[in-house]
Amino acid sequence: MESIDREPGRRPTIRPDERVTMSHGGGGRATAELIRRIFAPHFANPLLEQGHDVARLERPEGRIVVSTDGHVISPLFFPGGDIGSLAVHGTLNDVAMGGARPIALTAGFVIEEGFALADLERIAASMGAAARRAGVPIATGDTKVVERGKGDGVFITTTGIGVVPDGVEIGPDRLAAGQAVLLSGTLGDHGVAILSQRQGLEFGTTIRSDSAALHRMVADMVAAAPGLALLRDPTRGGLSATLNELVEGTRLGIAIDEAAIPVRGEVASACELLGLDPLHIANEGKLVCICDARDAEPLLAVMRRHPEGREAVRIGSVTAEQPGFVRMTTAIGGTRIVDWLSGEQLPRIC
Amino acid sequence: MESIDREPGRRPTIRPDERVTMSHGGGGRATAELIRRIFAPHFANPLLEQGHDVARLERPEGRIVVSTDGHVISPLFFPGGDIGSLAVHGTLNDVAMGGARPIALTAGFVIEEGFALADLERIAASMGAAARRAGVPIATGDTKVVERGKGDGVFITTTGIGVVPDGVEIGPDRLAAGQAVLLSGTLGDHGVAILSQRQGLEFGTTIRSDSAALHRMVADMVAAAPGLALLRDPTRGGLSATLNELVEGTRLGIAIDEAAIPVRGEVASACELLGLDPLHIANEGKLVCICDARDAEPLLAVMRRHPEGREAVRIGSVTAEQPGFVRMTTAIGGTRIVDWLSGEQLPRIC
Amino acid sequence: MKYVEEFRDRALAERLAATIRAEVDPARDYNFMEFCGGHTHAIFRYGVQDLVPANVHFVHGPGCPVCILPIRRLDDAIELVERHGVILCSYGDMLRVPASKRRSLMSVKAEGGDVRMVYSTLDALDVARKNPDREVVFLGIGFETTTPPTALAIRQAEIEGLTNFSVFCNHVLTPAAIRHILDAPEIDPAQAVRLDGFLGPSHVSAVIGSEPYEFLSESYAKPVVIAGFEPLDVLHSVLMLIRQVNEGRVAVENQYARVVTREGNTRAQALVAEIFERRAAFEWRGLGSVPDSALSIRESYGAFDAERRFALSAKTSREVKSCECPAILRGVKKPKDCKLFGTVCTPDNPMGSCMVSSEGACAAYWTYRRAETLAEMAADRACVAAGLEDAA
Amino acid sequence: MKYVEEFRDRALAERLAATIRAEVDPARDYNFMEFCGGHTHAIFRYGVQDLVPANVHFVHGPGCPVCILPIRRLDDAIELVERHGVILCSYGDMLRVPASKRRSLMSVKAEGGDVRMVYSTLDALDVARKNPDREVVFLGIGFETTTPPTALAIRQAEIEGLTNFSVFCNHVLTPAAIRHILDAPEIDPAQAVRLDGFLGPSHVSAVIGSEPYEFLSESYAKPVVIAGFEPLDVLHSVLMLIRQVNEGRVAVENQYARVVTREGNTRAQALVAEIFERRAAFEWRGLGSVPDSALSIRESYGAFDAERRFALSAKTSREVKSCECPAILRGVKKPKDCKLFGTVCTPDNPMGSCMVSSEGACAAYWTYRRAETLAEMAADRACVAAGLEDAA
Amino acid sequence: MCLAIPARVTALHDDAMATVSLGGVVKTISVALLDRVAVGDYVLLHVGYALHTISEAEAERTLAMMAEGGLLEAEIAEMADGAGEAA
Amino acid sequence: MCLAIPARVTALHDDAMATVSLGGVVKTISVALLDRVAVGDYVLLHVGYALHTISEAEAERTLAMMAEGGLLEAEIAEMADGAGEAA
Ligand code: SF4
Ligand code: SF4
Ligand SMILES: [Mg+2]
Ligand SMILES: [Mg+2]
Ligand SMILES: [Mg+2]
Ligand SMILES: [Mg+2]
Ligand SMILES: [Mg+2]
Ligand SMILES: [Mg+2]
Ligand SMILES: [Mg+2]
Ligand SMILES: [Mg+2]
Ligand SMILES: [Mg+2]
Ligand SMILES: [Mg+2]
Repeated sequence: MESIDREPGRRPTIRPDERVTMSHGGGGRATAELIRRIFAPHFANPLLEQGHDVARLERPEGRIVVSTDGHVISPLFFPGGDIGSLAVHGTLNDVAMGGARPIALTAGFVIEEGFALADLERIAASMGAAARRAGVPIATGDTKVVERGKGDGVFITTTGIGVVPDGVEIGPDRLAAGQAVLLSGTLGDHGVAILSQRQGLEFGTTIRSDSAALHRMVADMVAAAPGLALLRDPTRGGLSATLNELVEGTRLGIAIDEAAIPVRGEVASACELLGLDPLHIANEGKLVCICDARDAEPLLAVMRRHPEGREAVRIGSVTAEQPGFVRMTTAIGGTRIVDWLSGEQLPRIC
Repeated sequence: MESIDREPGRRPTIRPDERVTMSHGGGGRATAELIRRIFAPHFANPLLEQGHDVARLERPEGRIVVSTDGHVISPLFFPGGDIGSLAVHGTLNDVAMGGARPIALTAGFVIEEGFALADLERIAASMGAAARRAGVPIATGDTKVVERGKGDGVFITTTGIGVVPDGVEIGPDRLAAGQAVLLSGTLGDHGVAILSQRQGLEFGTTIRSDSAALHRMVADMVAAAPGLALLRDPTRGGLSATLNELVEGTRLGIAIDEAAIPVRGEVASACELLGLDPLHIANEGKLVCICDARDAEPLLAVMRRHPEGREAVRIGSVTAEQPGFVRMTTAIGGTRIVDWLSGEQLPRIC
Repeated sequence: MKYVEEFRDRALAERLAATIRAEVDPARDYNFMEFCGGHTHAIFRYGVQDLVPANVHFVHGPGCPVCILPIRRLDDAIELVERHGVILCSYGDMLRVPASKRRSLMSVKAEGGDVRMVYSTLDALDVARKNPDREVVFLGIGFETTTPPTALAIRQAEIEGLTNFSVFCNHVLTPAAIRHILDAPEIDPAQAVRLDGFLGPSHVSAVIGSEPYEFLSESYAKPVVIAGFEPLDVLHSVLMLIRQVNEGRVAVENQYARVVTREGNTRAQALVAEIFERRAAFEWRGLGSVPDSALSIRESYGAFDAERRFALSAKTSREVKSCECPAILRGVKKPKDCKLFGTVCTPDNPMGSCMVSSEGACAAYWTYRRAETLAEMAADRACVAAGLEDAA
Repeated sequence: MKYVEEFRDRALAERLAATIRAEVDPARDYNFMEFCGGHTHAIFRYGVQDLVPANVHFVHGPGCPVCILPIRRLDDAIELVERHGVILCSYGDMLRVPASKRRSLMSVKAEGGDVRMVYSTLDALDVARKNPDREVVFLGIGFETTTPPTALAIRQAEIEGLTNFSVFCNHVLTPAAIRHILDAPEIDPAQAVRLDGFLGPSHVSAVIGSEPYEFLSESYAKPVVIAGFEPLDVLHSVLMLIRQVNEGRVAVENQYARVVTREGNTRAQALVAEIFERRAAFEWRGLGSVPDSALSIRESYGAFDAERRFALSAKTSREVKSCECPAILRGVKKPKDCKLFGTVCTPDNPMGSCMVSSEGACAAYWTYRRAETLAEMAADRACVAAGLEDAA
Repeated sequence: MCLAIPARVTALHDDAMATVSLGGVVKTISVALLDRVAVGDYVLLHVGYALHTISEAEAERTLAMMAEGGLLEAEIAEMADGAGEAA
Repeated sequence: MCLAIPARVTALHDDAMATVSLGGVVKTISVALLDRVAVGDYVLLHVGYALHTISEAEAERTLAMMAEGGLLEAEIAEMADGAGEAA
């Protein structure tokens, strides 16, 4: 967005046959025009209107945190969202998982030659709306165009900047045996919504991605229990990756209860159909919170006041036993390890 | 890098036949392993070792700035650099162009299935080295894998965070007639080094990319002339895009002198060969500085003390005449507009 | 989901477990082989072991078609992609299985080979329709359950005249393998395990019926219970086996009566018989060459047979030397008996197919019971060390 | 670069300019047509206008093969890609030129058409070698300069038996076009411009020599100076033309003697003659159908002729209605006379080829002299408005 | 190799295809391997094909047996004779 | 259509190919269109092919003429006769 036009307003309509060409990535007037037509109107905010390649934020009150994520999802549009809103929510959530209040986002686009401008605008509109809803500006951005066959529609890398209030010290080093493990809601909705659209797997479902920004809920949680130990969003790799990352190679374990973990019926069914495990499936609007056991109920109460946390539950505890492992009591009362995924989860027939 | 291993050190060697597979992007153990083997050893720094998806920086002393850029260059390795060092320098420079001291970088990788792990490691090593030389840590990152044919080796989106000292107010609104336009060195080295490697255009040249981090030189410039009006790096689109962006639609013009603009002989020759204009060609280690005329000589003296600014010169002035245009006195003493590129610059035979 | 959740009910599970505890003879061991990887997976995923007494042992059989496919056949599939340039359509299960030289269909794809994951033979046919200029080969693997869909695909290809479609057939037959395991002479007698009964195949039986297992009770005097794949089905079937053992009965019982009949799906059987014929013998990993244990495509459908259509080179495919998959597939070793387990061999870097397939015993132990297994291995090593010290 | 930088020397330029200023007759106008787009580009890129007196006028001719290619031929090229599925190899110059319906080779590529930019016919041959299963068509455009490389490529393809290679030939001939412009009857006489001399083609002449222009002095009594493409060459040639005019002489003079001879490159001429033959007539944008003004591939090389090889449909290709390219290419209008210039038509959104090619007059005015041109246009509009007010 | 799950047939189409529902998830499958199938039937779905119908009566009976803590005494003799019965 | 630039031949290869240098930039081109060419010659390079050799003598003469402020008087008659001469 090196050159957001300083007089927005006049926005020519996008013709349905207009496509991104290599020219749009040349850095010349066509690039500026693309930005002016597609991004500027939807992202409009004072930071972006500084008209500079670099966005200047105010002096933050607290330590700053930063997080980045590339979004390469296919299909680009799916029930409950699209790559644009996802790229906003995903990074806002990563910042929020640091206990921080997000103050700005950046967006880097890698667009494949031939991509329909109308689709790009739809994505920009969705991003802009998600950022506005979240109250966090897209402060600066970048667009690159790659030749047809060297990309996949659009990739969006977003980076989020946040400010951590003093006194909040969240991090994996804060884990201790006896702490409670909370989950903000149902597992697998995002991944199943995506799979349902994937070529060759198509199935019908009413499941929508849970893609949502969690920072407002987190702000309330941090206010209610500033000493909470850890927040994580179980995205790619699902709950199993999130929990295993925390304990692998440490002196702590985690014990969870399969019966306590909320999974929607259709999500469970889709997983049975494809031979997948809901614990491995990506979520985009859920969080795991680890806190002192005595903070568990107050925090659940806070979470349940937010739409994103309405189904929040305690699913387990941090333990000193079986360090390095996540252990689960199964639906029938047996036990097993919850391993994390090896490689990507492939639909299977065995 | 959600899960940088907390015990680095043991690093299995990369076999030459190892390639990135979709598994490496699944978010499970293979992803963590990729990060542990390839990125962690080269990027090692305390921020990354927080082991959290979000990096926590210290409370900054000043306003913070942020900038982002996607890097999609082909070929990935070129004389004078590679996509890794370029991704570091490019974003450091954008931060520096805000008059800021860069304090952290983030890196988002989109890797094509089948990419050689050894090449990925080479890139990671180059990035790590560039970041260390610059004294700026890669605080956090992300890796995604896309199917073969849906990417182009590696794309890297970097975001930089910087701190602007109080009193420094750099921005396009600071331009005024009579200011001097300075250029830190020769034009076109990066673009020509890339073109020389491009399939179907191959030519031999000793030209190397000028890819370099400019923030140290900028720090000295800002210290010498805190009131300088503007800094820009003439990257994609070249000097012409940079200057046109500044004046288009404003009440100011810029006048430059072709004879004053340094261009290496081989760069000029390559441009003649391909019918390109050095003013449109990308640079990755140059800056344009706009400042009060009386600051021009002191600033040039500061610049020339740095290897990146050894050939710094004044190339022109901001004017009130022909507002909105960049005008150039040509080599033979005529005049013309310097337009910015329409679309990408294509080699031509006419 | 109806007919799924009911069979995962915790209260019912506890009730069945209590009955088992009450009925087992504590003075003896019960060794039951679950032939099917599907059972192996259910046992581990739900921790069924935790609900049965310690003297009831599950012996994991060779009923995972991914695990028993010789590495040579996978190398052949890779040759189809790399030398013959075909589009190879495969179920997701096969993609990460190690072939020779640390390769896999996944790595072949990463190197540019055109390998496509399909969910169904319906999708493979679609790939062939959409790529009329390319040869499209479906990698057919699986037991009797999975064969009829392959048969239908071949018939459909013939009807449509899809001349660019063929099948690389690796379909195998369950009863022959069970018989082979029980024909002791072919298995190292020192390693032989005394089996007290079988959890009989679940979905295989939906197709072939329970009748083909009757030789087990008749000729080998082994109790069999055809068992569903849900955890309660497993518990229930174990109880039924314990009762047969305790009562000295030997019969083929059918716990999975909601799906399995004595005769099975005769329509599917007829279709399979039309298109396939028995191979005289087929190599099973772990079992060696097993007579009458696999299918090939009949001459009359030879146009759709990738083995006839493409010349496949002779090759010497070698398994990883220390991999114990063969013994594990015969039920004579457990994953903890493999010294590569968990050190060199993990699901990220599998040395054998049993570490890849979600029905493989090594994968099951790793994924669901790693903590216990590693602890047992350490204990075993300590014993050995202690023994050596004692001896010294 | 030797033979380049010397001819861009500022001191020499000033000296030539001073001589020109001294020698021009201020009482008259000098209208010199630079036939070649290469001259147009040099004049604008270096601001040569600023060094000559106001009564020396450059009239821009049709010497830009991109600009004069009828839109129909480009639509044909697109049809080769989209209907015949060929790989179309093109010089970069053609990629952004507008075809019918706001399309271009660039947008066709963005939509998935296999259009590849090449720098040389050597590269196009390489594409054909590397894609033996695909038809590869080289889009041949250009004057006599660019034709020999196309001829060599066809000969090479024949030698190698590259049967998948062909050329869509649009090569055109310079002298025929100059003659056509001077044959006033075919051009609207009201618009006709009195030309006092020609800056003769530079690199075209390297191939065909200066002899083919002698008809200009002999039959049309027009001074000609074959002029190099560097800015000093242009200034020098202008001086030479001014001297001919002032002295009443009419001759073909050769300023570009370092490259151009009277006979040119006879080897290249012979090669072109072997492979190509003259078309009876060819449509030029702006000039209409011009006899003997283009080449086609001889029957004996017909296998390499894309026009013979692929059936191209009849099509009605239409130029943008208000685009003044045709009149500009004849030298009777200037870009400022086009009401689309700079408003609807810009290099990002070109309505005519003259706004795309870097040799096009509209692109030159836009890129190098936009400020002045827009100011002139505003002044013209003010005059018209004033005139109307006076009349009222 | 035999991942297969129960699905309810909600519509029958040409070419021996059918729409099924699995706990709300809707999928188009082939029923070409079945002799007969009706809307409302539960079938066992494997790799896109229905392999067999599911007997509701047998399912209930099995659940009832489990609830009794294993086999109903009355069942033993019957089961020993051979396989049960599916619709 | 006629972007062409002077390049110095630094090596001759088989198949009528040559290496040329343009102010330090090295490129492989075809010299198949030239009757004769030698290492050290300057040629006019267009789309990968040498179109003509460049006459150093004529170049010097032209520069000299320009330096004289146009044509040398002595040249006029000669030029009027026709074209100059290239090597
Ligand atoms: S652990 Fe690995 S190497 Fe050992 S038997 Fe299992 S698959 Fe083979
Ligand atoms: S400005 Fe555009 S529309 Fe007008 S003549 Fe030139 S090319 Fe044609
Ligand atoms: Mg992240
Ligand atoms: Mg994230
Ligand atoms: Mg996260
Ligand atoms: Mg940018
Ligand atoms: Mg693509
Ligand atoms: Mg940037
Ligand atoms: Mg940059
Ligand atoms: Mg990430
Ligand atoms: Mg690619
Ligand atoms: Mg920049």
